[in-house]
Amino acid sequence: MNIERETLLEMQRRMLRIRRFDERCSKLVKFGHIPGTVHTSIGQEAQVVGATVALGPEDYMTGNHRSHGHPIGKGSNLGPLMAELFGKATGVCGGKGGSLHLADFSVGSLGESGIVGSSIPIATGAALTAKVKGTGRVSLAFFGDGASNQGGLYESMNLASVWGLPVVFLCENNQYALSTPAHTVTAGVVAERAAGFDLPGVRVDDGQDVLKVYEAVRIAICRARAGEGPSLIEVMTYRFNEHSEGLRLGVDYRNADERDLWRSRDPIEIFRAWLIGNGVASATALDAMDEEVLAEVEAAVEFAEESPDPDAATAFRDLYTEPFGVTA
Amino acid sequence: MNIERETLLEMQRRMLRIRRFDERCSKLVKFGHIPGTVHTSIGQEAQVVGATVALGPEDYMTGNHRSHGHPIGKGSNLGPLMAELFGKATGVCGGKGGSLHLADFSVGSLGESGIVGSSIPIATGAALTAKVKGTGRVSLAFFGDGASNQGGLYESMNLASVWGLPVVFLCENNQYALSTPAHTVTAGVVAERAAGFDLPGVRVDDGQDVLKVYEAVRIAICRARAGEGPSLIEVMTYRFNEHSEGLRLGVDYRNADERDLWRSRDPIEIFRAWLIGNGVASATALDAMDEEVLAEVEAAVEFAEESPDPDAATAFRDLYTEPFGVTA
Amino acid sequence: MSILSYLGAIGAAQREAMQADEDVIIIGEDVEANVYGTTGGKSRADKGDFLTLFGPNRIRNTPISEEVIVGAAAGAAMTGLRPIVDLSYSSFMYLAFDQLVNQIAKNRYMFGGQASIPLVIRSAMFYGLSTGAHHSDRPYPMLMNVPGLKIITPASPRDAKGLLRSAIDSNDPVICFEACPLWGMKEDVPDEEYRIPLGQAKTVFEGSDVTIVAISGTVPEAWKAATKLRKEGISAELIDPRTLVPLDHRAIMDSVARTGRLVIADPAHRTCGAAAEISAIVAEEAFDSLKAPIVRVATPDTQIPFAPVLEGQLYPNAKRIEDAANRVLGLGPKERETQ
Amino acid sequence: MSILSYLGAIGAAQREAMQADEDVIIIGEDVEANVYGTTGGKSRADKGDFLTLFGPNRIRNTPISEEVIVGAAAGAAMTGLRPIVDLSYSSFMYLAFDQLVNQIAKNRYMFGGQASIPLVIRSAMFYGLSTGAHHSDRPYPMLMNVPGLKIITPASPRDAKGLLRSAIDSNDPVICFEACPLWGMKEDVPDEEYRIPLGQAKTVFEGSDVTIVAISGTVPEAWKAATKLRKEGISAELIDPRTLVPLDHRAIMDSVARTGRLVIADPAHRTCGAAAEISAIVAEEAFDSLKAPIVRVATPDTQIPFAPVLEGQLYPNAKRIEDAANRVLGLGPKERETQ
Ligand SMILES: Cc1ncc(C[n+]2csc(CCOP(=O)(O)OP(=O)(O)O)c2C)c(N)n1
Ligand SMILES: Cc1ncc(C[n+]2csc(CCOP(=O)(O)OP(=O)(O)O)c2C)c(N)n1
Ligand SMILES: [Mg+2]
Ligand SMILES: [Mg+2]
Repeated sequence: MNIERETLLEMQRRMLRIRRFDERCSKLVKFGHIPGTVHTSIGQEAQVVGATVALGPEDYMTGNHRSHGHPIGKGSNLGPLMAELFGKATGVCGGKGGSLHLADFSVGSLGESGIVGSSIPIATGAALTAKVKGTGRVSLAFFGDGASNQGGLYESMNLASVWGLPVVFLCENNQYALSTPAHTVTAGVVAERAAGFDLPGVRVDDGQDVLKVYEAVRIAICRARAGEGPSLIEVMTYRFNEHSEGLRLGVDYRNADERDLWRSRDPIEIFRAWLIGNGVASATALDAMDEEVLAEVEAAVEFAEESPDPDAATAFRDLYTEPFGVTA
Repeated sequence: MNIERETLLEMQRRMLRIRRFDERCSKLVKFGHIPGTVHTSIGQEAQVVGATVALGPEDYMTGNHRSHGHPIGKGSNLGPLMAELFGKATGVCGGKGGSLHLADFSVGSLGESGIVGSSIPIATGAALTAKVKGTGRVSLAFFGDGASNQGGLYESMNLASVWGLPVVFLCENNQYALSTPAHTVTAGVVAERAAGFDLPGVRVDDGQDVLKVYEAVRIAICRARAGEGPSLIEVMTYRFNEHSEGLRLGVDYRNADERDLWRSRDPIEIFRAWLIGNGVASATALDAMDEEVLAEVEAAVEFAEESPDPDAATAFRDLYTEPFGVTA
Repeated sequence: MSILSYLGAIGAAQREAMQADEDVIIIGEDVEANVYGTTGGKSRADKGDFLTLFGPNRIRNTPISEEVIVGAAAGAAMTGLRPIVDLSYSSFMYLAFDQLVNQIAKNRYMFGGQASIPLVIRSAMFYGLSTGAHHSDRPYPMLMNVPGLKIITPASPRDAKGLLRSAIDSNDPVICFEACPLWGMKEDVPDEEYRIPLGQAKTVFEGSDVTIVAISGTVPEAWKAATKLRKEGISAELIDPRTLVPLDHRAIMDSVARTGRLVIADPAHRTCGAAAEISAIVAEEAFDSLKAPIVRVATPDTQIPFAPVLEGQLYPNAKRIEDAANRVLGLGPKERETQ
Repeated sequence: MSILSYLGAIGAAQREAMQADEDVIIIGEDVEANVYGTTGGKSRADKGDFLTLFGPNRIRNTPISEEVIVGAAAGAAMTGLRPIVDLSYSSFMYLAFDQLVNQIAKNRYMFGGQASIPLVIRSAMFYGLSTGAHHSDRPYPMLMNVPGLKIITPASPRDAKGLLRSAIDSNDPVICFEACPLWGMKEDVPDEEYRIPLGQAKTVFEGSDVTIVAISGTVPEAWKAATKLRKEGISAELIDPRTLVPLDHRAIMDSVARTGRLVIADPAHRTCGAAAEISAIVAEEAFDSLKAPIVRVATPDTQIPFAPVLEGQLYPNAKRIEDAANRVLGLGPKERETQ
């Protein structure tokens, strides 16, 4: 693996962006500045960024409720994302989407889905466009271990396989779906399900290592771009926070030892050490990067705070390209 | 394998029943005595009967549009089945179901489904009852190669696997879904898809041999009954007739060589030879059996013909157990 | 002009659209072999079938996987294609309901207009053909309750060609519900390309005594009823909305303003059907013009039985529409139409 | 009597039913950990949670697989169990629509009464909580169009307990739509077991000037509106149908016969909503009593936006209901309520 220095640094920057953005969101929700709730990707940054950085800027991507990391990883500007979480007019979806439904078509983000598993067929369809029109683009669907039990995934894998579609199915196995441990509801190993549909299935056991994720996804993308069809990648990871911010479950479904073990494998710390150890960047430079990112996040929050609320009438726009007069 | 003589003869009898019943239906549709259309199981009798005879009378079963063989194989009386195809009051569903929706709860037939793949979750649920109540019953879902690309199958396999449900998923791979060759739309091998969901997947390559099917299904049923969970069995077979009777497709999607090859492997002929060769029955006895079956089918047709039409008001019955006054 | 069947007209609209724009593709089960007759039809031998004309890259024969068929079509539509999905019988649509309702109807809105979804889903309502409850659905009212979709219900070959073409042109998702009882219907259809705008009702007959709004497969039945009434000296106005979303309120309101009486014929189930909506609009917006109860002639709230003697009585027919008209004119028996 | 929240009342009905009949089981995502609060609730610590009470054989925590969850519950119901499915947010239901519409609603009928399907599906309508279009659906009108299902929409803790218990007792499939805006509502609820029959409306307020029919989450809003109107000397009758299928026609018709005026408040989308059906029934059956247009106060036909300033304006509230009542009384401005 021969990755340019720029790219390596960009990986760390994007991981930091996700971390700082989501840490900030967590507080903003607590103090009521963000309506509804948010699902953070804290702890899963390597899994997200390893994949998004392997994609080209023209490539497509869909995601799920754990939704901020994906567009940030794909290169979105933080301001319009944060403004969206605030429900502001300047939000990337004009305030109509919110945390669950971020989408930034300018970076190939075709939308996060609040319905678990539901955006996998959408990503498959984006790959169909690439194939029919011969654009050379690739499409990637992020989904969780929980989503891996939705039938639509298997319909998508089968269709992509027989049509040779350039799509990568990426299972973010953080080992829990809400309160439910994956092993209690998921038979066998997700990655091994690919074989039955005649596509490669790879499991990245150390999903806290951004380079491991990057490498697995890069190979799948190369295959796809070369016309060799879809792949399934399962990345083992862990979410450091609760399922969603503010959620308080009566039961302790994840024990403290497990949590500590995984928290000790912080993807940002791991890669920081690697970058320093391999002479890619100094500790000082990385600290500076973190400061820059923190400033970026602050600027995004300020942008969101200062942005106007959407005009009430916009609730009746954007439903159709040719509207026909539905109003309050 | 040590199968009682009775059982062996019963297998041949049930195969004959399906064959003669469906041959008769084909004509009855052509001459307009049966409304709508029918899908025959001619050519697939071994695959049907090998499975249904392996089940006990208390066991459950669901099926699909190719619907007569399953309840006949499970032991239904032919009269009420035929009357149902005629839409008569004495039909097994009172004339409300028709060919696509036969069901005979008296023999554990929980219903054929006109919606491809849609009865697989139902069979899974019947197995859940068996498990929760500890009845020792087993449930079997028949579905085609076409249905094997419906997502619900994988949700069902996964659920059955993690809950250890006593269900057998039986794919009747007759190599075509309507005009579509299975290999053009199905990635890999259906039976191999089981592995990803941690259940045994077995392919019976010679689905024209009733004993081979019987043996594979028997093992799966034993497993299920012993609390060892679900299995997937794929049986390779062929339908001798068109997808449905009377259907005329503009294209010749199955070539003559292929058709001839498979027609030469008639499951009833094959088993007849085996029965004679192994001294289980004489040719004369088997001829007599065929005559008996033909008479049974004729009696069923007569019963259907002579039965009254349902009363128009019955269109408004059986929707709810506690009706509330919907009428014409 | 050529005489075309309803199915032939649909084939013609599809062919013209595919010739005009190479982003238009067809996706569906058995579309290669043209099982359902619109991608080649009887003209297959002479005019060449769609597969020959457009090749397998654009005529996409699928596995039986309604969820991903519809979802992938949506994803393709969001990224530059204009798919037509042949979803066959309407009752198969439920397998794709999540994609239809959660993705197709919502995505453009949720994403603040970043996406458009130029997608047509063709859905065939095979009722009245002894196919039983699993193949006889008429589910357009369910989708009328879902903002973000457009819904057309052409009731003649000419309308089928013109409306379907507008649907394919539209940058919004359109569901085309085709009533199989109409499939054999033939009439002169212009050979050239034309479009019928979505949201414009057709006044089939003008009249002054009673307005009959008839939807989809009930239009020919209402036609018969109106003709019969005419012979009896009653002038019925017959309106076919053609598009249910957007619905041409104006045409219906104007007519009721003149006649003061309304009968609505709707092959869907009665409760929360399209007829309920039209009735409610009129009861709110044209109440002062109304001289009589609004009567719905719909399919009663039972499932569809197989036996012809059971099924045959259920759908709105000329007789029931005529009786309803007489009733609102105070000429017939006063009982309720159904239920 | 104990003071119970809406959610607590649902929990109580479930617990009582499970204690009374061991064929009753609960199936759903995260039901073990009681994420949605009805299989244990706040009383978890003291009274024991459902998992402890009934064990994992009867409290079945599922994978995220709505299609098989609902389908397996149906198959279980057809063979001797009485499952309660916790289907969480209403917008997840679409993934199981084939099982709901093609199997659950049709099987008993298609099979000529051989099967009964004693199944309850609980579906939570989380609207008004800034969860955006993927989590804010109110899809009961779609299912009202499907014969074979029963539908309840309890609007108070007391009704929730009594109706849910009847639903669990019923041998027919019942969908219970629970409005989350009501979840926190508290009132005295009998400690003993009781049932409220399906199909009986509740007259919340008697009145003589105008009938307000309010559904689900709009009941408290209509209550406020009726109280306000009363202060202004207008006597509004407030009816909560409680069950949408079967619907208590009689209660509504009797009321309109007395008041001659009808406003319907319905949190569903306007087109083909429950309000459309109620309006159409009245316009057909009680036309002669009507003195004014029937006005629907519903959610306009747009999807649900995330931003509170956008979402907040959409649902029927006390003010809109009051305005509509004034309008049908000829006291307010004459514009249309919505659209
Ligand atoms: C179809 C559907 N079912 C259920 C839910 C409720 N829900 C939201 S997130 C979630 C858990 C998802 O788990 P997983 O896919 O592993 O993603 P993770 O949250 O772990 O990243 C559930 C059950 C949903 N949003 N959509
Ligand atoms: C959900 C659904 N999609 C499509 C159809 C139309 N259809 C009926 S039978 C059939 C082919 C089924 O093929 P297979 O499952 O292999 O069964 P076979 O007919 O070969 O026995 C199709 C596409 C249907 N009935 N249901
Ligand atoms: Mg997870
Ligand atoms: Mg087949």
